[in-house]
This record gives sequence, C-alpha cells and structure tokens, in this order.
Amino acid sequence: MNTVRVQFSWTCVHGPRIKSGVTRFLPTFLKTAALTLLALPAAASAQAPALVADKGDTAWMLTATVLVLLMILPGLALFYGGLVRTKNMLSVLSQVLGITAVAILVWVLWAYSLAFDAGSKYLGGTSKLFLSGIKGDTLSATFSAGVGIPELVFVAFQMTFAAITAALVIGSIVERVKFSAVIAFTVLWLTIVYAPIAHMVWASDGLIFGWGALDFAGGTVVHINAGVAGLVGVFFAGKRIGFLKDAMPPHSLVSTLIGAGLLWVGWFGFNAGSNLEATGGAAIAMINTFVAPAAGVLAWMAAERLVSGKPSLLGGASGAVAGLVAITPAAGTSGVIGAIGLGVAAALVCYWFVGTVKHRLKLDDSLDVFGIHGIGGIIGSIGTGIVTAPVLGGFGKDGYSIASQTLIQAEAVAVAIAWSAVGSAICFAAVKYSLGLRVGSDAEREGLDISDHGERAYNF
Amino acid sequence: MNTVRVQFSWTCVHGPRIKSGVTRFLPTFLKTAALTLLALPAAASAQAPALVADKGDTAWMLTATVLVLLMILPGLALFYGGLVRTKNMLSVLSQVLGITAVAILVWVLWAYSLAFDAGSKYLGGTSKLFLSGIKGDTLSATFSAGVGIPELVFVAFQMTFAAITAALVIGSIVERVKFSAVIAFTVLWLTIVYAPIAHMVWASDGLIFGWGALDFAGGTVVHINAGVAGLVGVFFAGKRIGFLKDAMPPHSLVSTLIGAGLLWVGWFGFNAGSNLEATGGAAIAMINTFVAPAAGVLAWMAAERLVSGKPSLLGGASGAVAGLVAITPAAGTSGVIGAIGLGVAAALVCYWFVGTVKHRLKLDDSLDVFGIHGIGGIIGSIGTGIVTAPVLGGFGKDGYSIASQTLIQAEAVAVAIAWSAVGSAICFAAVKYSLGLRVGSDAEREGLDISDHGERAYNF
Amino acid sequence: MNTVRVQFSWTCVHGPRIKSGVTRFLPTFLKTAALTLLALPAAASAQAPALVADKGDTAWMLTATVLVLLMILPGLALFYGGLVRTKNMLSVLSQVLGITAVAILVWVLWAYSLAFDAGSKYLGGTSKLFLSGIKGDTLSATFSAGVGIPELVFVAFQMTFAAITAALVIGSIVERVKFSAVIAFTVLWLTIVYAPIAHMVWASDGLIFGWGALDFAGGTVVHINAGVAGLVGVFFAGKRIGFLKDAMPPHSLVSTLIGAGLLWVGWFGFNAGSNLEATGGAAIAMINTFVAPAAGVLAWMAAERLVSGKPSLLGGASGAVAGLVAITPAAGTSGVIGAIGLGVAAALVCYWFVGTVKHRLKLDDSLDVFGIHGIGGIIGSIGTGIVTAPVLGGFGKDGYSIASQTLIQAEAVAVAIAWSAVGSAICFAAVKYSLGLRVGSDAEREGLDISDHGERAYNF
Amino acid sequence: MKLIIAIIKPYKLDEVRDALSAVGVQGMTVSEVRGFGRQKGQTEIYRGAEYTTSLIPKVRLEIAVPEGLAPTVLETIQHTAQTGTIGDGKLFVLDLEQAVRIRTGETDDSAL
Amino acid sequence: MKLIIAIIKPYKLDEVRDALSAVGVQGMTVSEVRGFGRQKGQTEIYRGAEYTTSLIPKVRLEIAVPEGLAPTVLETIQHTAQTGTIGDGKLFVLDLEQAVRIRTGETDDSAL
Amino acid sequence: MKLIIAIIKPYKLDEVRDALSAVGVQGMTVSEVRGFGRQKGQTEIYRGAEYTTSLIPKVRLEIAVPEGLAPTVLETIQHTAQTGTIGDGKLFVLDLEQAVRIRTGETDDSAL
Ligand SMILES: Nc1ncnc2c1ncn2[C@@H]1O[C@H](COP(=O)(O)OP(=O)(O)O)[C@@H](O)[C@H]1O
Ligand SMILES: Nc1ncnc2c1ncn2[C@@H]1O[C@H](COP(=O)(O)OP(=O)(O)O)[C@@H](O)[C@H]1O
Ligand SMILES: Nc1ncnc2c1ncn2[C@@H]1O[C@H](COP(=O)(O)OP(=O)(O)O)[C@@H](O)[C@H]1O
Repeated sequence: MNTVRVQFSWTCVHGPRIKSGVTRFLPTFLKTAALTLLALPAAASAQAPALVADKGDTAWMLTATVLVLLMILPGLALFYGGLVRTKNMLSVLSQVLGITAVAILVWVLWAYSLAFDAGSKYLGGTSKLFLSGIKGDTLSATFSAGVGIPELVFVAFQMTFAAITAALVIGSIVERVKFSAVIAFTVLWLTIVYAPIAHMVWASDGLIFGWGALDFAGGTVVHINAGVAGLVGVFFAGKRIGFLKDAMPPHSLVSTLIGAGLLWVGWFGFNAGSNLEATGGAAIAMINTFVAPAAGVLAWMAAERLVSGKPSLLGGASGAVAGLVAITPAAGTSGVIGAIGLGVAAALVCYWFVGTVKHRLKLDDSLDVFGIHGIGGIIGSIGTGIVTAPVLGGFGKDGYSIASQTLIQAEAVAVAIAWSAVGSAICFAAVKYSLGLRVGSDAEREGLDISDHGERAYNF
Repeated sequence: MNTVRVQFSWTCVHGPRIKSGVTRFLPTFLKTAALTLLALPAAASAQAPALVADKGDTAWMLTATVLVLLMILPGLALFYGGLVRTKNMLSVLSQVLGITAVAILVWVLWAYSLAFDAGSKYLGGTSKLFLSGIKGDTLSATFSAGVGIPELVFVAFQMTFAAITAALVIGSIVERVKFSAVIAFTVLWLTIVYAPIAHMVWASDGLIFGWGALDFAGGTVVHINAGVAGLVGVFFAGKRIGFLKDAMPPHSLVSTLIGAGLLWVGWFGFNAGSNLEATGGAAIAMINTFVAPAAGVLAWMAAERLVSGKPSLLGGASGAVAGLVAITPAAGTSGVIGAIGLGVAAALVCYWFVGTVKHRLKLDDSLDVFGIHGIGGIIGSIGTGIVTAPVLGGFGKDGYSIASQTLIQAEAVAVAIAWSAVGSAICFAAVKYSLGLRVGSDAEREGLDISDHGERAYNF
Repeated sequence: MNTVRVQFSWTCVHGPRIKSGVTRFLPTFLKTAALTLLALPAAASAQAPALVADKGDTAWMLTATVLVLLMILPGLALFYGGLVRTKNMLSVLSQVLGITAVAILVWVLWAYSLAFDAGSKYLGGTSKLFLSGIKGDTLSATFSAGVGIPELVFVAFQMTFAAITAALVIGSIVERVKFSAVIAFTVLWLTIVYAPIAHMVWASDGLIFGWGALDFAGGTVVHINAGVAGLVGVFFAGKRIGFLKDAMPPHSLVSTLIGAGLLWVGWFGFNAGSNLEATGGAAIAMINTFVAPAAGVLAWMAAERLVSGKPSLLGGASGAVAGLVAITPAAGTSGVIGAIGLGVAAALVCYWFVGTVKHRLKLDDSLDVFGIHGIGGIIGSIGTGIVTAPVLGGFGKDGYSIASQTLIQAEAVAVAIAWSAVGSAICFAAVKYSLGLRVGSDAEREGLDISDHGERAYNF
Repeated sequence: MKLIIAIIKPYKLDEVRDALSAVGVQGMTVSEVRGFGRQKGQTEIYRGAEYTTSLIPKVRLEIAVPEGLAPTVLETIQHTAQTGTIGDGKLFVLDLEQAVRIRTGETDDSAL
Repeated sequence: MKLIIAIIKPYKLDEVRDALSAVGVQGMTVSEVRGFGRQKGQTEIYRGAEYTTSLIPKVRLEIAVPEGLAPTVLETIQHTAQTGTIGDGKLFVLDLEQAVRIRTGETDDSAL
Repeated sequence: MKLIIAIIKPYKLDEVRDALSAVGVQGMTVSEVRGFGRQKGQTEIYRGAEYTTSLIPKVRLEIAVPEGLAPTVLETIQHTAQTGTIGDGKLFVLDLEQAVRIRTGETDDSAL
C-alpha cells in the first residue's frame, strides 16, 4: 500500500521543539499528533506505522471537499459578482468558473505534485505528475499516527484550496481585465506561486513548516497569498476608468449576501476539514469558525454605526469574511475567546483599511482582496501566535511562548508576502506583455459581459 | 475525560414509563436508547458507561451543523427577503445576519450553559459559561449507551438551532422594526425564552422532558416558540403602514424559492442530525423529512387549485415549509404514512389560517411566522402523539397509547406557548420602551434599506 | 435483521465474466467488490454474509442524499429557470418543485418497490410497496461483502435520482406545457419508464445488469433516459410560439450560474455517493467529478472562442454539465486522464449539437435536455467502455477488453433509448389526450407565471 | 386636447390614480423615472465609498385629456400629490394635436 | 415635424418596428411603461392576499417623423398593433418644433 | 417654455447633468429607454442561438426650460453628449404650454 506523508504545519510546534514529557499536558488528540510528529523528522516513512483509513474520516473529508467547492461556485462567484456593476456581472462569474476549471486541471496534471510530493524546501517533486501512482487505496497520513485518508480525497481537498485562492486574486482587477489573461495568469500563478508556498508551509519537508509556523487552514497559503497577488495585480492592471469619479455601487447586494452565506457555510469544510479527521479537533475548528465571523459581523457593523451612522449589510458580510479569514490559520488551536478577539480585530482593521486607507492611497483594489484577505490574513497569521496560548484559552502546549511563536508567525508571513509579491509580479508581467491584461476602453465602458462574452446578465 | 449527559426527550417515552420487558419489541436502535434511559434517572453520571466517540457520528454531526447554518444563511434570509418589498430586502438580510451573529456569541458565552448544563427543571446551570472546561475531547452522550460525540460539535449543532429560532421570529415584524431593536431583542429572548424552553424540553433534568413528551428536532422549542414570539411581536410592533390597503406583493419569489430549497436541504441536518448518530434512526428522520414536505407542497397547491383556481409557487413553497415544520417533532418516530398525513394536515390548516383567518383578524404577521411555524408546530407536536403509534406505521413501542401520549404532547405545547408568550412579551416590551421598536413613518415609507442601512439592494 | 441485495452494475464486470485469479491485480476495494459478486449469482441471499453497517458509510450516504436534493432544489430549478423568459420563470420553478414532491411520494408508495425489489428482468416486485417492512435497522448491501447501509438511506438516495430525472425531462418543453400535465406525466413516467430502467440497469436481477454493463451513477438510467424522454416530449408538445422568430434570450444567466454551481456541488453526492461507502472508490468518483466538468468548461468555451469569437458563461456552464453527464457512468472506473477526455468529447459534441444541428432540425428542445443530457449521456455511457481500460489509466481489471465492454455499453444504451422512447411516448400521449399538454396561445404569450400560477417572479 | 405630464413621488401613485379616476380620467400611462432637482438624494456608503445619488426615484404620468378636463386634472394632481416637502414634483402641459385608439380607430376626444 | 407617441402591447413591438422600418422610419425610442385604462389587470394572489394590478405592462414608442410621413406612420402602427381586444393602446401626436442629431449637429428633418 | 427631450448614451449621463447644472438648469427627469436607429446592436449568442438586439440602451432626459435658456441647453447637451460615433442620440424640442410645481403651486418659469 502506498502512503504519503503530509502534515499541516501547525502541529509542528509540538515537533522537534518540544520535549516529550510536555505532551502529558496536552489534550489527547493533540498528544497523538505531537507524538506522531516527534517521531516524524527522524523516522521518516521507513518506520511510519502502516496507515489505516477510517470511513468516518473519509466521509467527513469527502464532505469538506464538496463544501469548499460550494465556496467557489456559486459562493465566491456571487459574492464578487454582486459587488460589480451589472455590465460586468457575467465576466466575474465567467472568470471564477474559468479559473476553477483551469485550476482543477493544473492541479491534477502538475501542481499537486509540485506542492505535496516530497522535494526540496521550496518545491515538491515530480513523481506524482498526472496523479500517477495514486489509486483508490493509496492513503495520505493525517495528524494521528497510523490514521490515513484516501490520497485522492486529499488531492481533491487541496485542489479546491488552489482553485479558490486563484479565484480570490482577481477580485482586485475585475471590470477591466480580459478573460483570456485571467486564464493564462492562473496557469502560471498556480505553478510558480501557489504550489511553492503550499509546499513551504504544509509539506513536511517545507521551509516554513520546518520553522514550526502554525497555519491550520491557509492563512498564509490562501489569504495572504491571494491578497498580495491581488495588490500586485492592481499595479499591473491599473485603475478602472472612472475610478473615484463615477458611482460604482454594487449592482446586487443580494448576490453578495448569498455568496457571503455560502462562503461561511463552505468555510467549515475549509477549516474543520483541515483537521483531516472527524474528531474533536474538527469540532474546535468548527466552533471557532462560528464565533470569529460572528464577532467580525458585529464589530464591522458597530464601527460603521459609530463612523457613518448606519450599520450596513455589506459591512456585516465583509466583517464575516474578515473574521473567517483571520481565524483560518488559528482555527484548530484557538479557544473561543481568542477567536472572538481575532474576529473583532480583523474586522476593525480591515474596515479602517478599506474604508479609509484605500481611498487615500487611491488604490483600485476593486473588491478589496488585499484589504480583506491580505490584511485579515496577516492579522490572523500573526494573531495565531497569540490566541494559541493556553493562558488565553488556546490549545497550545504548556510552556507555550507567545513571543517566540509570534515571531515565527511573522517570519512566515514575511516569506509568504515576499514570494507572492515577486512571483505574482512575474506572472502578471508575463501575461501583460504577451496577451495583454486589459480590454480596450470602449469595451470597458460597454461592460465586459458584452465585449468579452457576448452575453447580458439579466434580460428581465 | 469529561462527559455530559444530554438526551433528547423523544426517547424518554421509553424511559421510566416503560417496563423493561417491553423493549424486546423495539427495533435495536431504540432498544439501546431505551436501555440507556432506563438507567439514567437513577444512576446519573456516576454509573454512566464511559463514552466513546465514533468518527462516523462525528462526521455526520459536523455535516448536520453546517446544513443548519445553510438553512439560515442564505436559506432563511432569502426565503424571508424575497417576500418583502424591494425597499426592505436588505433590512431583512441584515437582520437575519445580525441575529445569527449575535446568537452565536450569546450561545457560547452563556446560553448554552443555561440550556444544557445540569440545573433546575426550568433552566440549566452556569458551569459552562464561556464553554469553560469543554475541550476537543470532551464528549456528550447520544441516545446509545456508551456512544458520545465531541461536545463542541453538540454545542455548535445546538447553536444553529438557537440562531434559526431567533431569526424566524422577526418574520412577523419585518418592514418596520429597527435593526438595533432586533439585535437587542435577540440577546434578551435567547436568554429568557429560548434557553429555558430548550432546557425544559431537551435536557435530562428538564420539566417537559420529565413528562416524556416527544420532540425529536424542535417542534416546541423551535417552531411553536418562534411562532408565538412572532405573534407577540405583532402586538408590540403594530401593523405596517398601508397594511391591507397597499399592494405588497413579494418582490422576488425567485429568492423565496431559493430560500425554500435551502431550507429543505438544510432541514436534513436539523432533523436527521437530531438523531446525533449516523444510524438507521437518522435514516428514519431523513425519509420523513422528504415525504412530509412533499405532501405539504401538493396539499397546499391542491387547496389553492380548488379555492382560487391556480396552484402557486409561493403556495408550494409554503406547503413544503409547513410540512417540514410539522414533521420536525415526529421525524424520528413517525412512519412514512404518518409523515404524509402530518404534511397534508399542516399544509391545509396553515393554508386556511394564512389565507383566510389572518385577513379576517387583520393580523399583520407579515411573513406568517405564527401562521406557518406556530400553527404547523402545534399540529406537528400534537400529531406526533398520533403518528408515533405502531398501528399507524410509527416507531413507538408496543402498547403505545395514542391518547396518553397525545395528552402529554398537548401539555408540552401548552407550556411552550405560555412561556414563549409571556417571555416574549417581556422582551418586546423591554426593547420597545428603551430603544423603541419601529422606525419613523417616513423611514418606513422610504424603506428600511435606505433608512436603516444606507444601501440599496439592486442597482441594475 | 432484514437485508436486501442491491448492486450497482459496474461491478458486475468483475462478476461471472472474470476468473478469480485475476482479482489479484485489482486494487483492494475492487477486489472485495469482485469477490462479493463472484459469490452472488450462484449463492444468492441465503449464503450472503450478515451485513453490518459502518457509521462512516451511513454518514456519507446521508450527506450524499442531501447533496442530490440540493441539485434539484434550488439547483436544477435555477439552472433551468434562468434560461427561460421572465414571464415563465415561476412556472419552471413550480414545475421542478411539483415534480420533486410528486416523485418523492410515488417513490415511497410504489416506485422504489418496482425498481429495487426482487422481481423479473424488467421490473421489481411489490413486496416493498409503501416501504413496508423497512425499519431503521434494515440494511441494504453495498459493493463490499458484509457491508450494509440502512435501507432507508438507500431508499432516500435513490429517491433523489428518480426526482431529478423526472425534473430534467421537462427542460425540453418548458414555456408551454401546463403544470397539471407535468404532474400527471411524472406519475406515469416514473412508473412505466424510470422504475423499469432503473431495475434493468441496477438491480441484481435486471436485464442490463446481467449483461455486465457499467453504469456507475446513472448515465443510462438518468441522463439518456431523461434526454430521450425530453426529445419525445418536444414531438408531443410542439414548438413554442415564436420559436426561431422572436428573441428568447435567457432572462437571468445569474440564476443559471447559481444552478450550475449547485449542480456541480451536488453531483458529488450523485457520483461519489453511488459508491455507497466512504472509501477510496468514492474518492475516485470524486476526483473524476472534478476533472471531467473542468475539461468540459474549457472545451466548450474554447470551441466558442474559435467559432463565434467569444467564450460565454452559458457555454462554460453548459460544458460543465456536459462533462458531468458524461463522467456519470464512468465516475468509479475512469482514471483522471480518461475523465478529461470524456469531458472534452462530451462538451464538443454537445456544443455542435445544440449550436448547429438543433437549429437545422428546427427542434425546440428548449433547454437542451436531449442536446446535453441525451447526447452527453450516450457519449459517457459508451465512452465508459473505453476509459475504464487500465491502459488508459482506468480501473478496469487486467485483461479488460475495450471492444467487448464497449459493445455491451452500446447495447445497454440502445435498450435505454428504446424503452425510454416508447414508454415516454405512451406517457405523453396519455396526458395529451386526457388533460391536454399545452396552455392556450394567449396564456403562452402572456407567460405561464400569470396564466398558470397567478404570480409574477419579480416585483422590483 | 392636452397631454399632461406629471412627475410625482412614487408612493403617491395609488392615491393620484384614484383621484383622477374620480374626476373622470379614463386612462394614463405610467413610467418609472429618476428625477434631478432641488431634492437631495440619499448618501449611500459601500465599504467606505460614498455615493450621493442626485437622481431620485419618481413616477411619471402621461395623461391625455380633452381640453375641458385639463384644469381639473391639474388641480386634482396638485392636490393629491402634494406633501409640502421638497421633491413633490412637477406638472407639464403640452398641446396634443391628435389621438387615436388603436383598437377601434376612434380619434381625438373619443379616443381617450 | 411630428412627435408620435404610441402605447402598444409589448408583444407587438417587433412587428410594429419592422412595419415602421418598411415605411421608412429610421429610428425610434422605446420604453417600458405600465398602462391604466379600460383593460383590467390580472389578479395575483400571494398566500391568500389578492392584488389586482390595474397597471398593465405596455411599451411606449416615441417616434419623430417629418410632417409628411406622419399619417403613414399612424396608419401603419394602428394596423400592426391592433388585435381588436381591449388594451391595444393609443396614438398621440404632438407638434415637434425642432430636432437635432447629436453626432453631427444636423437639424430637423435631416436629423431624423 | 420649451420641453427638451434628449436621447443620449447612458455613460454620458453624469457629464451632461453636470454641464447642464453649470448653465443653470435646475432640474430634469431621466428614464432608461432603448433606442432603435442607425446604430447596430450587439449580437448575443446563447448556446448557438444568435440574437441581434436592434434596441440599444439609451438614457432619455426630459428638461423643461424657460424659452430663453433653450438654445444654451441644446448646445450644451450637443457638445457634452457628442462622441462622434453613431448612436450619440437626438434632441427634440416641444412647446411647453404650462408648468406647475406641485409643492407650492407656482406656475410656469418660476416652477422650473
Ligand atoms: N426643469 C425640469 N424639467 C423636468 N423635470 C424637472 C425639472 N425640474 C424638476 N423636475 C422633476 O421634478 C422633480 C422634483 O423637483 P425638485 O426640484 O426636487 O422639487 P420641487 O418640485 O419640490 O421643487 C425632480 O425630481 C424632477 O424629476
Ligand atoms: N388618457 C390616456 N392618457 C394616456 N395614456 C392612456 C390614456 N388612456 C389609455 N392610455 C394608455 O393606453 C392603454 C390602453 O388603454 P385601454 O383603455 O386599456 O384600452 P383601449 O385603448 O383598447 O380602450 C392604457 O394601458 C394606457 O397605457
Ligand atoms: N426618429 C426618431 N424618433 C425618436 N427617437 C429616435 C429617432 N431616431 C433616432 N432616435 C433615437 O436616437 C438614438 C440614436 O440614433 P441613431 O440613428 O442610432 O444614431 P445617430 O443619432 O448618431 O444617427 C436611437 O437609439 C433612438 O433612441
């Protein structure tokens, strides 16, 4: 039976850095994880216990995977689509659909191998190109010794992460970039940005994983990465015609709310699924994924109430997303009070950024990819170092040091930002100077639905 | 390992009231439940067998919890939102979102403890405030001896029940009440109405549980409770300007249908999830949750066909919800024929109520919370006494007495109505005479989207 | 404990036709299936090992069932509804809702028994009318020896298949047929077309199952069947007034995209659920259900780009559905490369059919039921014979013969087409000459929303 | 004949229609428009970006009336549609040369 | 020049437009309106509450034509839009003083 | 007084409104219309079925102005709305007999 070893990095804090006596104070489910990991770096796959799959885990991971797809289609498509003007609605939906399709194929053809096959510190290997050698009974390791899940489920679960991350990016450059450019960008970006960062953070031989950084469900890999790429995209694509001059209110906040709801619903697949098993660890991730966005909703709306007098639906939805983004890296290790804190912090800072800073900078990050995923991801990733502390109700080990863990977190964030910035710039430049990024200005005025797709969203 | 004992009341009918010889005739899964319960009141936790969690159960309960959130966001938000006028669409969506957020926080901070911690007959204790002491490996008992699920999953599952119940209430008073009033009301109401009723009905030391009333998934706790609270709300909030004078057709039955579909889909989490295990008991609940609403759809549409000549989509959707409401308390114990009967009965009576009685009473229960959830809940809760009977294909024990069980059901209904009515009146009064309930009449005419939230739902 | 034996036909290829020595080369999960089946035809239920249910399987099958309902409501309803003109939106939603409701009741009352009870080669028996004798602990066999799932879950899972198939049919005749006609048709059609075909293909004593045809999740039973019935429907119902003269653009591609997304999401329940267990077999089905539609999206959009210059959202969504349809029968046995091939092939042929052939034939298959489900289903069902081959990365046994399996597939397709065509013609004729199929021409011009249901979809 | 164009507040529509029926107007044509004028629009804020719509939803009535009925109609609308707050709207009167009822071909006063 | 306003049944739009093209009309402006008149609206029932809309969807055409073309246009529309059932609509003719083509600045007849 | 009807391209609306404010126009009424004219519409293709909409989204302005202001208004719109490409739109001028401000009952020039 083939087995692969993939470990999410958050457990690594219990890895080489901790003495085994310490594990006595950990809750059982963390103990198992810790013990596995203590054994890991030294023993490698040779000594690894034979993996056995539990159908309960498989059932949950199948479900979690489906939930992440729900986040993208129709979730993110609607969330984003509702925020643009009517004339660009279909272009957003098409781009999200097209990116998802292309990401799925890139993933099975090469990106999974580059991200999760054993390789260097920066990139995986090539032995799993085209998923070769992976059968129905090939298992991937989970956090618990001897427990595996079918590798194809792991492939599919991670595939949805790659797809949503790529789809998130374009939120900053909608209403002006070409469909073809977006598709080409996705192929490049998943290859030279996403796969390496996923490898560094989540593969057991990855650089950042080796540092012991915590990233339960993708604070760096997904959110910071997408946010930074989006920001870079704005520099390459430029502002929309009429930015800060014409009114560009969201054409359907109803779509946006449907999308926000589906994002929240699907995020349980994202976060609780990242536990890889149907255990109390998933339950911790689940409860945190309820409270952080709830706190985000209320914090953002409260801030609006104070600042502009009226709490808005878009504010509430934005607060939910900010809370979800922030709790993502901490979902498995934070306590509920910490999660509330993260949700509030992320909502307030993001509100300040997208409501004030962004306009001052005249930054046309159209749907606030950087403002919410980037900023929220940074707050969450660094905050994970804090909320994991047992004194704050977190599920870190005894003797957990906020200072040292937070430093590691900050280093991880720095690497993710740098890699994403440079890599994304390369990808955007490549597309810009080959296919071109933007549609013509007449086409932009007319709307991308007609000019790029020859369709109209509504014919009431 | 911490364990908590929470038993849903429907099994109690096999508790102290039955002689153990009788259990020989029960299907296995009920036997186990019955035996557990026989042991319960006397033995308490001291003698309870150590609980073990099965990953299959955990997988199902994680999923079920996600499904109930789907019912609320975007489900209920769209179902309700589609029924109001365009100018109030966002206010409905915002209120559902805000209530959900606040309910989640109230639940983890104090309401879970008040509902499910051991306490008095009327209210739980305070040892679980802030979920203190609940870790990833803390288990809650299910209906089967020795089988537990992670308590945090139970907390999350029940949290979604609290949230949807609070959100249901406001259907009767939309298009006129303030966002802030709704939020304040939710905090109070979950505390003094929802938590006590949940405790009375579902906690093993609760009053109504002790009587042996059957409420599998929330006929009294959720539907009667929300319906009555909604009715009380109408008295405090008053009618909408223009009620029975201006045309107020639903602004988007498409939204309403999306919502109805998601409610049905999510209701499987609600009902089959209330089995707490992935067993044949969940399968019974699932099949009933298919047939009762299906019967409701057809019964309501048939009634419309006879009365006004045309079966309508809104009628079909309303029939589905009425059927879902009615089967909720009986989902685990009814046979399919009984479920069909309940679905038909609920649809017909609710149709008559909202189509005829309500207008005669000049009652502005705007979205028919009382008319469908209240009335449907009463029919379901009392009908549970009937359809559980084995002679009607139900899964009650041999020697099951329709008369005596139905009497118990009626008593439970009476208590739920009384408590909800009085408690809700207190909450509404408190809000009305502090913050005020209604927006000004100009604001109401202009629509709450602009006046309360400063946004517009659609900018096509 | 009652047990029933239901086997999906794809495993049958490993049945009587293979020598037991061959099983040594199969992946474990297929081995088990193969061994079970080797024993089956001879030994029958007498010798069958006692079935035991695993909670992980039950959890997954509960989830899968819910996912298929999500495909119908709101999935298919929105997908179809978005494609019609505003004035017929509610009629489509109502028809999908009504069909679903009626299908559920027909299924539990008689169609499940006719499809899955032991009977003749063409039709099941009557011992399970009204689901009689099926309790919470009655189990159905899966593909693995000794592994069962609660039969009520199997009933529910299969019920959703019947419902969606019936709902698919009406896509060809929307905007002109009466609600009452659609309901009556559904009752007849499920009885004399769907139940027999399901029995022939999936029941262990069915004709086509006996041939060893592969149909993992319903290529023949669902898609070819619905497509052919839709085509027959066009002949009976006739064209819409104004067909090929008036512009009839989709009124809301946003609805269609939401529907397409939910179809894709729910299809994992459909395909991976058809594995009946939470194992690597479900993982194979899942990964294929990602890549085939992804390939379909890109192939259809690429074809549009070449032919008309612009890749469209509707094209992408159509490609996704074509890919999903085509992979359905092959989901459990195809490798990812084969799945990509099937997705591309289906998308291109369907594109050519609906974009060119259909207009030449002046065929008013309004929403392309035949063009996508019929054609895509035929490609998938026959293609299954090819992509299952191990040389192409498929999971067929060693010594697998593409030629002979493809021949069997073609025969199965031929029978499905013939039965569906004749049976559907009988059903449509019966309805046409009793109730009548079409609304009056004024009613059609005014739109069915008002004329048939007395409602309006949007009152913005 | 006169063609009277009235721009009014949307929620006054039902009232105005009823009042006009009462004075003998048998038909009118209504459209949704947006008005720009003294009345200031609401400020909407979306994620911190402020939009002040100077274009406010109004309803536009187009009413063809026989010469003699025009003054009554004007007065009726002015009365009914008035709330006394800014943005109540305008009445415009044009000369109508000819009117035809499509169904019957009747013309002028008898077409209205 | 004349400005002809035609209120017709929505599904007649395509036919009328084609017929007008045929008689030499080169442009028109179309809007969706709701008409109040002799034609009674449908009764819609939502959960038992009845709403009778007296406002029925119509299409409004605005066609500027040279003096000489006006009679033909009127006749063409009357012919094509007629179904003989109540609610077929109206034709109104106003005097048009001036017309300008924005693109070129051409005026009057040559602007149409 | 004159009633000026301007049919312009939708994205020119803001510019035109600002320009008119600048020359002293205090109000106008805007509606969304679809125009038929020399400008050809886009071809939309849905699953292979081609639809060429000859009806193109335009914005219609209705502006009542005192006699004296009319020429300035016409010129301003013509200037601002012009892009030089086909489909820029039209200006129509009608004679306006009477105007009333509903709120105050003021009439004619002072009502505008
Ligand atoms: N000169 C004008 N031409 C056409 N319509 C006008 C004109 N002035 C105002 N209107 C219309 O009348 C409405 C009300 O005008 P406004 O100036 O806001 O209030 P009031 O009439 O109470 O002074 C405007 O929204 C606009 O639709
Ligand atoms: N006096 C009027 N002024 C303006 N529009 C009118 C008038 N009378 C009727 N209309 C328009 O003409 C349409 C048709 O009129 P109606 O009285 O229903 O039928 P018919 O013209 O066949 O008698 C109405 O819906 C309305 O839009
Ligand atoms: N005769 C007409 N009557 C009314 N509106 C017209 C007429 N001709 C053109 N229009 C309007 O003017 C718009 C622009 O006209 P078009 O012929 O396309 O371009 P251009 O004015 O540049 O020649 C049309 O879309 C239509 O709304």
